[in-house]
Amino acid sequence: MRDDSKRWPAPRDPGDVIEAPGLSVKKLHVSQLTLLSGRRALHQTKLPLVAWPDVVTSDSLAVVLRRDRVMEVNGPARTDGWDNTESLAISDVSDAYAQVELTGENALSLLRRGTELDPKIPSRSTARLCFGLGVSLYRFRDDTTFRLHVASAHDEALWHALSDAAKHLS
Amino acid sequence: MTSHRVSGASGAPLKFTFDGKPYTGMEGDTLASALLANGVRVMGRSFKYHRPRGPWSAWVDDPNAIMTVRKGAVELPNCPATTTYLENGMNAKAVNAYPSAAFDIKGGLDLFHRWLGAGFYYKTFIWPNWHLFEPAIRKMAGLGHVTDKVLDGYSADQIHDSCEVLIIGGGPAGLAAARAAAEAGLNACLVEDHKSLGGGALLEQTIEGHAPTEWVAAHAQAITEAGGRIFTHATAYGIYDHQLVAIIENGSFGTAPRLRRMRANRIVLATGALDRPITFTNNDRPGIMSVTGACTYLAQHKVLVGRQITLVSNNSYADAAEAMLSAAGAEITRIAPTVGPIKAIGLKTPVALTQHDRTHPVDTILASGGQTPLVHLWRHAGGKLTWCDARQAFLPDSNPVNMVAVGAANGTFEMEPALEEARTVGKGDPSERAETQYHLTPLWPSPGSEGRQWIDFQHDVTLKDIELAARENYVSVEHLKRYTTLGMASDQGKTSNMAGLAAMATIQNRLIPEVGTTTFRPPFVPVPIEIYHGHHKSKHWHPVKRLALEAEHRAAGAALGEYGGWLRPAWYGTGGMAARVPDEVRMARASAGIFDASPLGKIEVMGPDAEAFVNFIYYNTITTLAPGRIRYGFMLSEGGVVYDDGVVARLGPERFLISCSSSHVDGVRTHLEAWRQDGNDPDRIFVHDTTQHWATITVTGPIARDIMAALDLQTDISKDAPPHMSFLETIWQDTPVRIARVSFSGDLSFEVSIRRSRAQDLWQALMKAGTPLGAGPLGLEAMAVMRAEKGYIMIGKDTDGETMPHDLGFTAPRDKKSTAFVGDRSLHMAVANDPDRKQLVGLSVSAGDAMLPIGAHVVVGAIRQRSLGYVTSSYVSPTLERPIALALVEKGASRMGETVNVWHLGETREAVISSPVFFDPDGKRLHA
Amino acid sequence: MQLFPCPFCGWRDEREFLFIAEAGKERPDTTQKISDEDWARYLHSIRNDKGAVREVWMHLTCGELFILERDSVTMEVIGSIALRKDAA
Amino acid sequence: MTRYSGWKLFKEGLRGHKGWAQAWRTPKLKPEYDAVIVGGGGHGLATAYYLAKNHKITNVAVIEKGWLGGGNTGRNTTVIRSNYFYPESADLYDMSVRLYEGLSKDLNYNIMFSQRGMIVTAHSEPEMEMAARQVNAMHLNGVDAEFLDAKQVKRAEPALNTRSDMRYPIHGGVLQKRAGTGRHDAVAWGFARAADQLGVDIIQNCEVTDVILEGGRCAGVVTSLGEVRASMVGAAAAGHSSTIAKMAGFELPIESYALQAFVSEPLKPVLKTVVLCPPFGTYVSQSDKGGLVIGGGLDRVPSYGQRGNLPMQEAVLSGLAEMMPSLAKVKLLRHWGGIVDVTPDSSPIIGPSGVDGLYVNCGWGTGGFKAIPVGGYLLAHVMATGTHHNVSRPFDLTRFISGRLVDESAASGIAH
Repeated sequence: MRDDSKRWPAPRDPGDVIEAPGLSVKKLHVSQLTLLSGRRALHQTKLPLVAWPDVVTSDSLAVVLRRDRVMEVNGPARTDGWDNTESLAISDVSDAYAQVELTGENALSLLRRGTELDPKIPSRSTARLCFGLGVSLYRFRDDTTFRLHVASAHDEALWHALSDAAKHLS
Repeated sequence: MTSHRVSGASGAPLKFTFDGKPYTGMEGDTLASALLANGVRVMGRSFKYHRPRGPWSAWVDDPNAIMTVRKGAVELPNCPATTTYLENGMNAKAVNAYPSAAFDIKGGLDLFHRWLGAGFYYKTFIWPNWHLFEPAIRKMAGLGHVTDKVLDGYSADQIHDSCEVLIIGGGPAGLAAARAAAEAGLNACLVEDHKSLGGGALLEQTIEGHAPTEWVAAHAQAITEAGGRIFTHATAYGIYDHQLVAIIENGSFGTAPRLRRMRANRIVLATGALDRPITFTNNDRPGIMSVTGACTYLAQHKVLVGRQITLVSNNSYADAAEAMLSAAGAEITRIAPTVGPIKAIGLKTPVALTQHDRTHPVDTILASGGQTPLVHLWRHAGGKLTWCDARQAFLPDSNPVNMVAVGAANGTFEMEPALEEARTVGKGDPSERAETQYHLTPLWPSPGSEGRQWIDFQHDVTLKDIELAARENYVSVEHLKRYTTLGMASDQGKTSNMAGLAAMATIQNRLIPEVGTTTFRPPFVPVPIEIYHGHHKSKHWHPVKRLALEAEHRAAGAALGEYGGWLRPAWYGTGGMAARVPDEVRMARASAGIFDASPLGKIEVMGPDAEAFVNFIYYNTITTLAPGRIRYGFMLSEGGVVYDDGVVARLGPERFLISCSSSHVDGVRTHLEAWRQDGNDPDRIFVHDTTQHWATITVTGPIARDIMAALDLQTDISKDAPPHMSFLETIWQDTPVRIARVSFSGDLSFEVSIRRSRAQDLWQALMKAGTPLGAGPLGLEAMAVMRAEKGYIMIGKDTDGETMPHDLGFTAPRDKKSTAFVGDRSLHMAVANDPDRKQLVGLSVSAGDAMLPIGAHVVVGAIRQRSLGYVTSSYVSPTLERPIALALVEKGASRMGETVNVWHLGETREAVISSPVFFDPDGKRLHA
Repeated sequence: MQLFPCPFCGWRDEREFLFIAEAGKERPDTTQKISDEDWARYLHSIRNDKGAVREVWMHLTCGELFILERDSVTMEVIGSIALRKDAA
Repeated sequence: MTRYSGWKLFKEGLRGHKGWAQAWRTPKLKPEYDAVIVGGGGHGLATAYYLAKNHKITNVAVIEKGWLGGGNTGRNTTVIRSNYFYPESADLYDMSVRLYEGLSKDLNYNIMFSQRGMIVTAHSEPEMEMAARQVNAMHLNGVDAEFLDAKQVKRAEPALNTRSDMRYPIHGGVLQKRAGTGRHDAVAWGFARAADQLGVDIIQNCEVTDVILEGGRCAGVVTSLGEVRASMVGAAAAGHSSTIAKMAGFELPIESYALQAFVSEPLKPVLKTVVLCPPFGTYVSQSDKGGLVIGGGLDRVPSYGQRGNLPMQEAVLSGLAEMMPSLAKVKLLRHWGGIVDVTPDSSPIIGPSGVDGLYVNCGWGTGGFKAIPVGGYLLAHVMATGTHHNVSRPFDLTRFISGRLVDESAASGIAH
């Protein structure tokens, strides 16, 4: 087996940012992520539901992932497992996803290098592929700021893809 | 040479060389226009006969002037001189010519043309063997030479885009359509392949009462002001399913292009039309050009291609050209090619043209055999064509979904109707094709005529080749193309296809539409492979997953390797793998190893039907698994083959945790999700993949319990608690942790899982507790050796795509499980009962021998040896101090103790078949 | 890049989807006796229609399994149907 | 008949090539034949040729919907090889390579079989272990193979990127020297011409619209030019085999997919061999004309769409740019798609269809071109004799009932 430790550089500093014309990207800290699945899961969360292309303003929200699943972001603490009374499957996944925020007039253009994305085409789910990686993507605060969650182990890969694509912005 | 540049030319001078000679062109020139301005006629040689060639046209349809262009450190082969914009410092060289296009030592090949006709190579080189001839033929073929240099920073940008209307072509029709669309409030985009807009508009004296340049500028401004976007030096080169248009955006020479994947609700095709050549004797000579080409050189580049011009045309379109060229000072003679055969005289430039014994002195011959609408993209999108007798051309017929052609591309050759049509269509209204005033006399190649008449210039396909193909019954248009190579040159038949199929029609006495067209294949123009590469590059190809503990591993001096898509520690410290791995194994067997097992899958299945579901998914019976207990098991495909192995833990009556192989997490999740929704009640089963929330650290070895004890957990981990194959949840430093008593090493093991953000703390605590006791970090390579010592399989390595669970010794569920499970029935197909199935065994050799090579085959038979199976894992066991190996061998289980031959790259050795469990067969150490 | 309609998410890039199988195949009850031929038919037989087809696809990003109706020649998408009967 | 030779070419050159005969006739479809072959691609034409040559059955019609050789025969990437793992596959494909080795002379038509060698690279230690398993299997199957290290790979194909910083650095590979490329159209034309000379009627532009069944037995076919009766019907319709099967009332375990191929602008020789790099899913060779001929995996979407699409293009061509970064600047000239017929084990189906009198040769998936001679040879054998040749027996349709699949991907450890 070959030693690839040099070929893949050590993970970046969490404080790193990407700056390019009309774009700034940074990592965000999330305190709590909880998966809720159930037939009525979308109605059982008390947090505001987020789909595409909603623009959210609160830091606490429920990202719609699928027909029967939301991910509560910065929501209440819940007990893991099957909740028989609520008929909800609950898992704490706070560390399963890294969160990145892109902002600026070129943010959409950057994302469009990784996914066919159109604010005019709504979607009930925020889950999509971006640069070949599974993400949940939504708009935050205004229509040029985007937040996305990516699997922790792919955090570096997404960052690398975003930095590379940002080189094409002018 | 005298300058061919007419007055009124302005632009910065640009220096360049061609075939080693220096020239000066000017800003806005293409290589072809700059050379023509300098009086250079011969710009290339043909593919087969090395005939001298000059540009036929001024844009993408030119098959002749192909060059290798170098600028600075960048060299690109096969650049069409007609579409390569001139830059200062370019060095261009004709391809397929040595030492130069003007004097090519292979020019003499033309003398042997009578033996090198269509398909000659199919009839000869059979004896004694094609291999003797092929190398020489290969050297003769090909055009440019590609360097082995990798271009720095040559990385294509790729972007998705969308619009309501995409107008392809920035000529008069395209501009009018785009303006109409944008002013109607539609999100419109216009794509033009030249650097500047205008196209055919620039060949007009006035448009709608304005000077062409003003008209074009006004339209461009109006489009932009109405919110439309304009892309120049950009070519729509392919239309794909669901209205996706691939657009290449070119930059300066040597820079990587951008791919714009444009999703357009509606596409307006305004790609114009091409002049087609006229087939006459020596019609391939330099200085014979298309009428549109000559006009374009004059209008766009202020280059008058000749002073004494014979204009050969069968159509009214040439009238305007005659006026334009004479106004610029050329002397024009009109010749009707329809009244008698013509012949060009002159080798590297025409000196005369003869017809009916009359000789016309010339320096240039311009030809137009009619207009061919550019319908390539129309065909990409699935549009049909119809033959129009009046225009002698194929025109767009029934529309593909949401696509309309306008202007010359639609056969609307006259300006006013074209603009009207474009505006109507641009707004989104339907339009009928207008009657045409365009007049032409049908003119097609006449077979049987004298001399050599070119149909495909670049590939040297002549009329006689078409006749030969017909004689030999290669008459289908595709056979004709493939047999003669007609239309397969780098211009992809833009000039030659119509003449070729018309010739075939005439020979066979059929109508042109009966012969039909060949398929129009993307890309419309050649595009660099890099445009598809884009961000799929190097580390983006398939990015590795990164561990939470990577920094810890690096600090501990880990060698990192890629395993199942994760970057993981292979071994730790210096000294290399050969030294370190045995040391780590010995350490772990003697005291303990601390191992990062985080990539192991952690998929939770919850809900009222979870138990039945997991029981259905697993080969093994799960209904009998009590909460807090763990079971090892297999997931099978419906074909009965082992897909994954791993453990399943029951966390509660309605909650299971599936720990699948690290490389199979995505696959298992999909597998579970598919079965959940197909055939089960998805409201009663939920699948959460929580793999990446957790980091997992395994402590394995005789002193593992002592290390665990140092963590000060809020639970009893003294002897026998928790027992082997049990699971518990507890708290460590206020953080929930999960402990699984499973072992992949054969030693007492604790798998401890904690949320990713606390993995570092846990790792450090374990290392702190373990180091004084002689424990240390354990890499994946050492773990692989340890599991092999125990005969534990690694899926995909020690199993293959035929392995069923009973081949691995797990027979009980196959025989006894009464409920349905995935793959169950396949375990009783004939193949599953075959007596000669491959089964997992161990292979032993003597202590002093070298280990068996992985991939070696176990064989029987003396003369023709037959494979019984193969070695799948092999190590020198540091624990047993002898080589061990695992193998899949036919009837392996019944061959225990048998000595077999092992074959590797021509050499045979002996080995003894044994149980795959080499170490601690009773499993005492698991409970230590 | 084709666009497929996920019954929940709407139109998405084809790369987000996974072809599972032709629609309409029922898994036999394997607790009962099944002939080799019937099992082989379940495992392997395929209509492979040229033209309109009904297939089961998974939208990988949201996990939804659904029936996609499309034309296997023209690539036209005819429609999609959620597998869940009560899906809105 | 005109026999092709250098001397004949020389003489014809002197007299304007007026003396060449038709390569094949354009006969009228007769109402009855001894045998009818559905599909005028390589396999169908080869079947007719071997029926006539080996079994003296010359009253044969080959019925082709379009132009002969116009399906996958004329759309593939022309690779010929027998680097297979299982003895059943090796016997089949190596028999084909051996037939190819003598084919130009046999057919008196230069099919340009260029045995330039094919390399399958290995990019990790596990892949090297699999490569060793493969080489040993090939040796034991009696097929030539060489086990190469990274340096030897570089020497055999200098254009390959062997730098250690590439995504999947090359560790070594497997070379089959007898593998190579052939001129695809020439194979179809050569078989057509030779079959025609033995009396076979090749009927182009004639579509089979139904299969005639009488008492459960196949008695011929209905075509766009009328009914044709025959006691034996052989279907060699590749991606359209399911359609023929449906006419005869059964289903085949075949799924049709588009397979794309690409050709670049013509270049002076830059590649010596055929190279496949599995982790990139891309393979490439250079045609005698100079174009890079590039192929990759199947589309992700089953279809009958004979055209390309961007996602697969990006996957295959970016693979090439990774394998050989110096070629990223080369321009792509043309891309297209063929419809391939894929079975569950990616091995072909040869033999009786289950309907008496109807035989099938299909399911070659992505690799039918290399098997044209053997596919024709074996289908002719089973049609003429009523029994399998030993080489075709493992590929009988009944293997899907017994489960005895011949799945080459199984041997590489890729579970289904």
